[in-house]
Amino acid sequence: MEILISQLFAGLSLGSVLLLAAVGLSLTFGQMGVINMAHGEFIMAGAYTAFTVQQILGSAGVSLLVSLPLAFLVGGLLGLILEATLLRRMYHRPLDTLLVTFGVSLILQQLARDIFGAPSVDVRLPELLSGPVMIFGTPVPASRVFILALTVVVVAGLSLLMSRTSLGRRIRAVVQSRELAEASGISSRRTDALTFFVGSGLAGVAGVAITLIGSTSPTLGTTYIVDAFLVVVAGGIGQIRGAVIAAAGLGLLQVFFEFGTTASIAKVIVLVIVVAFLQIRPQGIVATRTRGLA
Amino acid sequence: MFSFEGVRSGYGRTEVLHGIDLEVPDDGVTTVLGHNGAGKTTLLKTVMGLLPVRSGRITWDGEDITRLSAHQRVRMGLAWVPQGQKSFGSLTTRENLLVVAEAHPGGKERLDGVLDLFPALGELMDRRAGLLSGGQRQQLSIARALLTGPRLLVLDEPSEGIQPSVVQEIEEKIVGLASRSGTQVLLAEQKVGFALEAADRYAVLATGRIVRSGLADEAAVDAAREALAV
Amino acid sequence: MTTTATPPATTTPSTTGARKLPSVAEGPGVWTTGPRGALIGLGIGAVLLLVVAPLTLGGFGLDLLGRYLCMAMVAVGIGLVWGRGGMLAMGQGVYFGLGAYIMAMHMTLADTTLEGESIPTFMRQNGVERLPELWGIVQHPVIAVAAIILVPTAVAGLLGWAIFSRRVKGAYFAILSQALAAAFAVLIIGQPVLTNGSNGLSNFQSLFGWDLDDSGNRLVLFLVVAVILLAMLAVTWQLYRSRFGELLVAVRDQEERVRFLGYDPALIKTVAYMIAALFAAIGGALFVPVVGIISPADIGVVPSIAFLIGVAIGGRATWLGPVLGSIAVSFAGTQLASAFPSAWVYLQGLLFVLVIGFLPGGLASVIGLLRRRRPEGRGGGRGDGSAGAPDEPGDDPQDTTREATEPEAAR
Amino acid sequence: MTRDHRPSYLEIRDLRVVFDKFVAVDGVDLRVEQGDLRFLIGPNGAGKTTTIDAVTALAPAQGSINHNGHELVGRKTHKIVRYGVGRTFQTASVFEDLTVLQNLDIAAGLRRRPREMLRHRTGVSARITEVMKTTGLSDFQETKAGVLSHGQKQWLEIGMLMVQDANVLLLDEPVAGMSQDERDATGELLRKLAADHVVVVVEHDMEFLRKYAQSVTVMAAGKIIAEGTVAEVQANPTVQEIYLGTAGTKSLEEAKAEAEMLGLDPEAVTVGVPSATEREEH
Amino acid sequence: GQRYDPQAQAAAEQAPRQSCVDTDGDTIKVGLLNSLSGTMAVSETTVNRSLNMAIDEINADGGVLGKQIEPVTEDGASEPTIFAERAGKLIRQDCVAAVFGGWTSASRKAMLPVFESQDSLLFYPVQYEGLEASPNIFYSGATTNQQIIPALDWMREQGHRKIFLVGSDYVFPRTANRIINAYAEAHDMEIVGEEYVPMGSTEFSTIVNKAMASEADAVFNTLNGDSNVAFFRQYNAVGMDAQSLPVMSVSIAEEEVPGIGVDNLRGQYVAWDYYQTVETPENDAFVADFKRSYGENQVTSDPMEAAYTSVYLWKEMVEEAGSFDVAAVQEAADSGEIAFDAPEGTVTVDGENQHISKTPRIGQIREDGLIDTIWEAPEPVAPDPFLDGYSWAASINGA
Ligand SMILES: Nc1ncnc2c1ncn2[C@@H]1O[C@H](COP(=O)(O)OP(=O)(O)OP(=O)(O)O)[C@@H](O)[C@H]1O
Ligand SMILES: Nc1ncnc2c1ncn2[C@@H]1O[C@H](COP(=O)(O)OP(=O)(O)OP(=O)(O)O)[C@@H](O)[C@H]1O
Ligand SMILES: NC(N)=O
Ligand SMILES: [Mg+2]
Ligand SMILES: [Mg+2]
Repeated sequence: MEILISQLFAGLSLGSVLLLAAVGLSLTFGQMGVINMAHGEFIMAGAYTAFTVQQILGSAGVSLLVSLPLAFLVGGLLGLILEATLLRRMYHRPLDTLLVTFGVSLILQQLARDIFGAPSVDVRLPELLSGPVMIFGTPVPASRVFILALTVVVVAGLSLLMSRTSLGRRIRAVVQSRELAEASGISSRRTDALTFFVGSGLAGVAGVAITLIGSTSPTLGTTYIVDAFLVVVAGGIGQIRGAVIAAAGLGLLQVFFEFGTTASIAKVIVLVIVVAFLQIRPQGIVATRTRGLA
Repeated sequence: MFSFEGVRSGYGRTEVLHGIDLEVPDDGVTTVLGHNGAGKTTLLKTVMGLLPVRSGRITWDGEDITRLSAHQRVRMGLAWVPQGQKSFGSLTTRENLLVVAEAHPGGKERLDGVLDLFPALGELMDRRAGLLSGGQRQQLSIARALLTGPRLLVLDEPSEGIQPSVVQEIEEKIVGLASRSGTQVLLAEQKVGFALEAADRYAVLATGRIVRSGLADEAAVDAAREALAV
Repeated sequence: MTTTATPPATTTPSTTGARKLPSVAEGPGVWTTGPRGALIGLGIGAVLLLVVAPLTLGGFGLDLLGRYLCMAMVAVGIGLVWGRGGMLAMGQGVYFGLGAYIMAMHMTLADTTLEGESIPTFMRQNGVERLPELWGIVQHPVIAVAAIILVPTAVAGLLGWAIFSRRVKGAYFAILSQALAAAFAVLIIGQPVLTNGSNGLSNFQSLFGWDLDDSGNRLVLFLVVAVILLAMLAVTWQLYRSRFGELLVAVRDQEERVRFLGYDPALIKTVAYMIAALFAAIGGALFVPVVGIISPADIGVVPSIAFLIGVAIGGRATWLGPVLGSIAVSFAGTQLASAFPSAWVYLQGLLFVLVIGFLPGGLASVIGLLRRRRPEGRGGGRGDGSAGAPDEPGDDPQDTTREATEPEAAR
Repeated sequence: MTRDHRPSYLEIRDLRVVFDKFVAVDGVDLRVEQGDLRFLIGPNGAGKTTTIDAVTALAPAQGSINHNGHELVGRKTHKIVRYGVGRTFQTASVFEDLTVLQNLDIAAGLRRRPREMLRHRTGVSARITEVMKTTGLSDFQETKAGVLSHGQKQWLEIGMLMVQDANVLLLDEPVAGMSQDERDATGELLRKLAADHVVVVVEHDMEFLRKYAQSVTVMAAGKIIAEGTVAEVQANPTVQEIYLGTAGTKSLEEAKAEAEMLGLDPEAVTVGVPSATEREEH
Repeated sequence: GQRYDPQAQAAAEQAPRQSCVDTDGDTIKVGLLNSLSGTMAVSETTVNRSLNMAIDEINADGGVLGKQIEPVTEDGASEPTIFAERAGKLIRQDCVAAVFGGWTSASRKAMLPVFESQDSLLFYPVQYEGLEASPNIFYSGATTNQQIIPALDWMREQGHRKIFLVGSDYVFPRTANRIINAYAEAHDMEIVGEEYVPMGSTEFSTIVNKAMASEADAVFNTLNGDSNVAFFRQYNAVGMDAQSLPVMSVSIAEEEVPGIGVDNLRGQYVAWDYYQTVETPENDAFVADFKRSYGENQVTSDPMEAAYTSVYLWKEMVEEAGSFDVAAVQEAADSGEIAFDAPEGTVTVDGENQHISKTPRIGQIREDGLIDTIWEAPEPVAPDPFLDGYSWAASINGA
């Protein structure tokens, strides 16, 4: 019983980590169609932001609170630069963005090595989050509970932004047809830049969260990027709702297969399941119908 | 007064417009006639600032807008109804209208008026534009343009794919707008009859050059037909 | 009937093209290379590889070049599926690995038998008493070779059909294939008893009975590799100019439309994907005797992506581009990497960024740019075509129906 | 083209197309035979395109669609095409990166053997040459379709249908964006094709319809509301009411009212203009 | 073409092939082959440093046979294939007399055939899973009976009976755990769980849950690299620590501690043959020199010390042989006379298996991230890569 609860929680919390890593992608990839492999390195940048802040401020608690917004800025700015210098000219070649940004990710990783060194660095946990908390009499990591909560807030915020606000409408409009948006008086450039800023900023936030559970090293991003994309694809590109379901699903599947078999086998099984699933729903969990030849 | 002076433009390395001189006075309807591939769409896109100008100037009321981006021009009062019933496919009809309305002062206010112009849209507010029929999208497209409260309305074959009765209405609306001082209309058309009926002035475009232009009087019809025949 | 004059077709690249992968007509001489051009190309290649290289390079140099050529085989296949078919296959390491591991298993067994053992040492050390069936199968050389050809192709066939017939494409496909590579590597590592895990298989003495230490044998091995690569090039050349080649491009640009001409796009894509898998597998199989080891590190996500860079640099849609690019990159890797390890990583990154970001046609398109003056110049330079005016119209008939939810829809 | 002497036909029985809750096509019965030149008209959103989509398996169809004895409902698109059903699209869609010739060649290739597929195209088949002439695209043989203008693309699409050797042609607004003489040329062409094809044309251009239609079916709100000769249909008051529209004062008042709503000066709106149909007469 | 024939091959071994090493000049080339880029760069860069330090020291007092050592550095890029290729380059193009380097067993396995077919020498400085003894490789790191088995003995003494195994999914942990299983069987200990995660994995909730549920009284950890960070984080996060459930790690050395965070490791146990805190005059010098060369905050660790030692061992062999010739050096080594007073204490080369005798030590991680020796073998333990001396291990070496 107890093990079931802690496993259930483990699955959800893994899901929440994946989702947090993927939510930015649902903007930059899902909305703008940019396959940003450097998203992982933006996450890494967020993690190192948390590290740096802690070096300066000392207190783990305070610096966590400071890091979250700051990492958003750092990730966002990196995104802005990438958008302005490279991606802007490539919106009509989505697949190519994948490779260009892969190159960028190589560079950012090496940069991190040269700046912070190859070994992973230690980001200390705030007292509050370092120990376990009891859920139904089962000890679960406080840090994970925090991440879960953070994810809920971020995702809820984002989906509101996209569906309810005029900014969200504008983003989706520009993504649909930059030409038409321009000719409707919307600056596609500014909107693109803004979208990418937000999406990349969210990666930064994810980075801070990940320092609470994992290691902070130059290769941090690579461990999450593939799964993050899987979440977006399985959820249905551009579908935040889908991404949530997919993330939770992947998390639970992984954790439960892992309990039965081994982590390696579980990883393989989960992937096979995703492929099989796309057989049933090629457009992902939440698909939008189109007409004509689209 | 909106005017082209020796404007050259095109796509990539393809030059399509080879030095266009054109003046669109401050009121009334000016029609650009031309065959397939004559360059009408290209001309209108150049007006909108969607295509880079290689040489020549575009001025509006004396102000040089050659280098302004499309959205800047729209802010100044240009509005575009593209050829081929384009719209924001994944947005609902409502969102299509809102997104434009929000981008323009007073846009929200115009919303009701525009909706009454196209009652058909009323029932489709929550359907994604990508799912609309061709004609429905065309109406949506004109509605969006009107929301910006344009001073110069640019239409690219607006009657294409529209049922006859609505075609009528559309011209009437165009005329209605045009006849109100201050709202110019620049219209690209192929159906000479329809075009000249609605127009005050016309210009005939052939392979990227203006080959004939003048007032849209009785004589014009034959003149234009003849110019087109070559 | 009257039609209005249009500007001479030859002055395209249009924005239409600019919104797409470099078009078929892009690659210098891809459509225009007649039999003669192709023969010349192959001829030069043959002389360089079969005569010049053996005479000028020492044993070590030849081994290196041999490795490059094996990589290049994968590149040829990627040129086909990605350059022509628009399928960004990011998991070719899987097929490379399948071919390589089958070959490695066979060679390990052969050595074991020659040395009078019953099972490979690593298995004994993993506490295995009798040979697993999976290994027994490939004991016979003929069966091994057959397996190298059939297994990866079959896997690609099943997988491809499953994916393409359900219209999974574009980014979906790219990411799936990448995840596949990841899973494959994990799987191999996770089966140490069967695959010797992360150590991979190495320490081979012989190939089909021939001593791999013997310099004469190594030369022959190299020549075989070279000939096979040239043969692959001949095949792709024919494919590219065949109707199948045209159809493939049609599918890439307008998959749905092709349906309405009565073809099944899934079939066309699957065939291309299978061919690419076969090439990759052969490359992998030859890689083993040439390099002397295959390990999961050679087949995971990163190596799979690394295969792409050469293709992109050479010119993905061109005939010779992928091979030349891939060889060039491998060479640069060996030369620079040891000289300045960290600088090389930066350079690799920059290559991706600069070539794909600013020269999507690859170096081949530079030739195109030079040719552009001439009216029949077939310029790649799509990149700058659109770079010139970022807000240039996506004059795309499908803008209206394309859904933001499928960035790929129109492509 | 038709592979047997019996006239080919397309017969649609009680066709329904439902999207989510929305019924786009609501029990349509339609039979078109070879030799007829059938026009399908109706208000925007009536369900014309959707009907064609249903025939070509692009929209979920219920009911029966029968072509020369083959049931099409439930078949895959490429299968349906192989039965000889071809269509064009409301927004022209050709292979923009391929030349006009390559476009036509691919369209013609449907029944090629695998071996031919792997061979290089040697020369241009007489059929294709002929079609390029009829569609006036001969000069553009090597032009990439992407740079053709709107109208030219439509022509190419028709050309592709012709070489594809389909015997059912479903044309969605084929003359949209064409000029007068091109319309006529197209009309003549369709007439020729109608002799040995089942041809269904969706159009909003009344003048064009009057000139070339042999019979007309009118759809509205997913149902068929009228069928007959041009004259009959035009005389039909419902059709006038919901589709053709009647010219004159009514629309003038509208115009004024609308000007009002737009915050314009209604007095500026002077005369109501005659309807498109009347206008083209002089 | 030459058919392959093992017998002939064996014969060929006797008559070593012509090497291109230049022994006439007043310098002698050696190759340093470590991963300076990629995932393993973390660990291998420091090894590369201590190798260079040793070479500088030796050159400073006269070099080897009067020749200055000239190191040629190559990057293994953390990829076995690259290691093999670069090894080939060092031997065939640069004509080095010996190569020092390699870390992962995969890299070693990849290089082994190169050194054997080219008949050259590799000095491999890392603790590993044993079951190997190539005449062309000298192993200066611990083999299993100098690290794993002592650790198990110690745990048994502490009264641990139920062990939970967690490791990265590659050869070292898997072999180590097979040994542990065999050991447990023979010593009435119980293995209550055995888990592997893919290299670099950072998700340990499930494994930690399993460990808690398993009623283990100790964890034996063969995780590699960054996975340790995530593991200990998540281990502590559910309130477990050295008191509630001690962890014995064999791949965490001084360098890794800061990255994992002392908070997470305080009081946990490790098994090596060397720690920075070891008290020998040689070590005081070693640590001091290293800090002087590479910075005060630099730490020293077992693989670094083993690498440093390996250069001196090569020097001893060459001087014993009076020649750089591979055969001669091997012969000198076979004498079993080659010894060196290393920072960890005196080590001796075993002529049989080319490993060296070392002194196993159990350590405990302390507040400042350094490691205290809490148990130490009375004298150096002779290497037994195939565990021939352990009856219970018969199943391991497959003999
Ligand atoms: N994206 C493009 N790239 C290159 N050339 C183009 C492009 N689009 C159009 N053209 C060329 O420009 C010329 C003019 O095209 P345009 O669309 O302006 O004609 P049009 O007058 O609008 O014709 P239609 O009445 O059919 O819409 C055409 O002949 C075409 O060849
Ligand atoms: N996939 C879909 N989901 C929801 N509604 C749809 C879908 N496709 C079409 N519709 C609706 O079905 C109705 C019929 O569309 P259709 O395109 O057939 O009209 P049409 O007769 O072709 O009109 P037009 O003459 O303007 O092209 C329209 O109201 C359209 O909005
Ligand atoms: N030898 C090791 N630790 O891989
Ligand atoms: Mg046009
Ligand atoms: Mg329609």
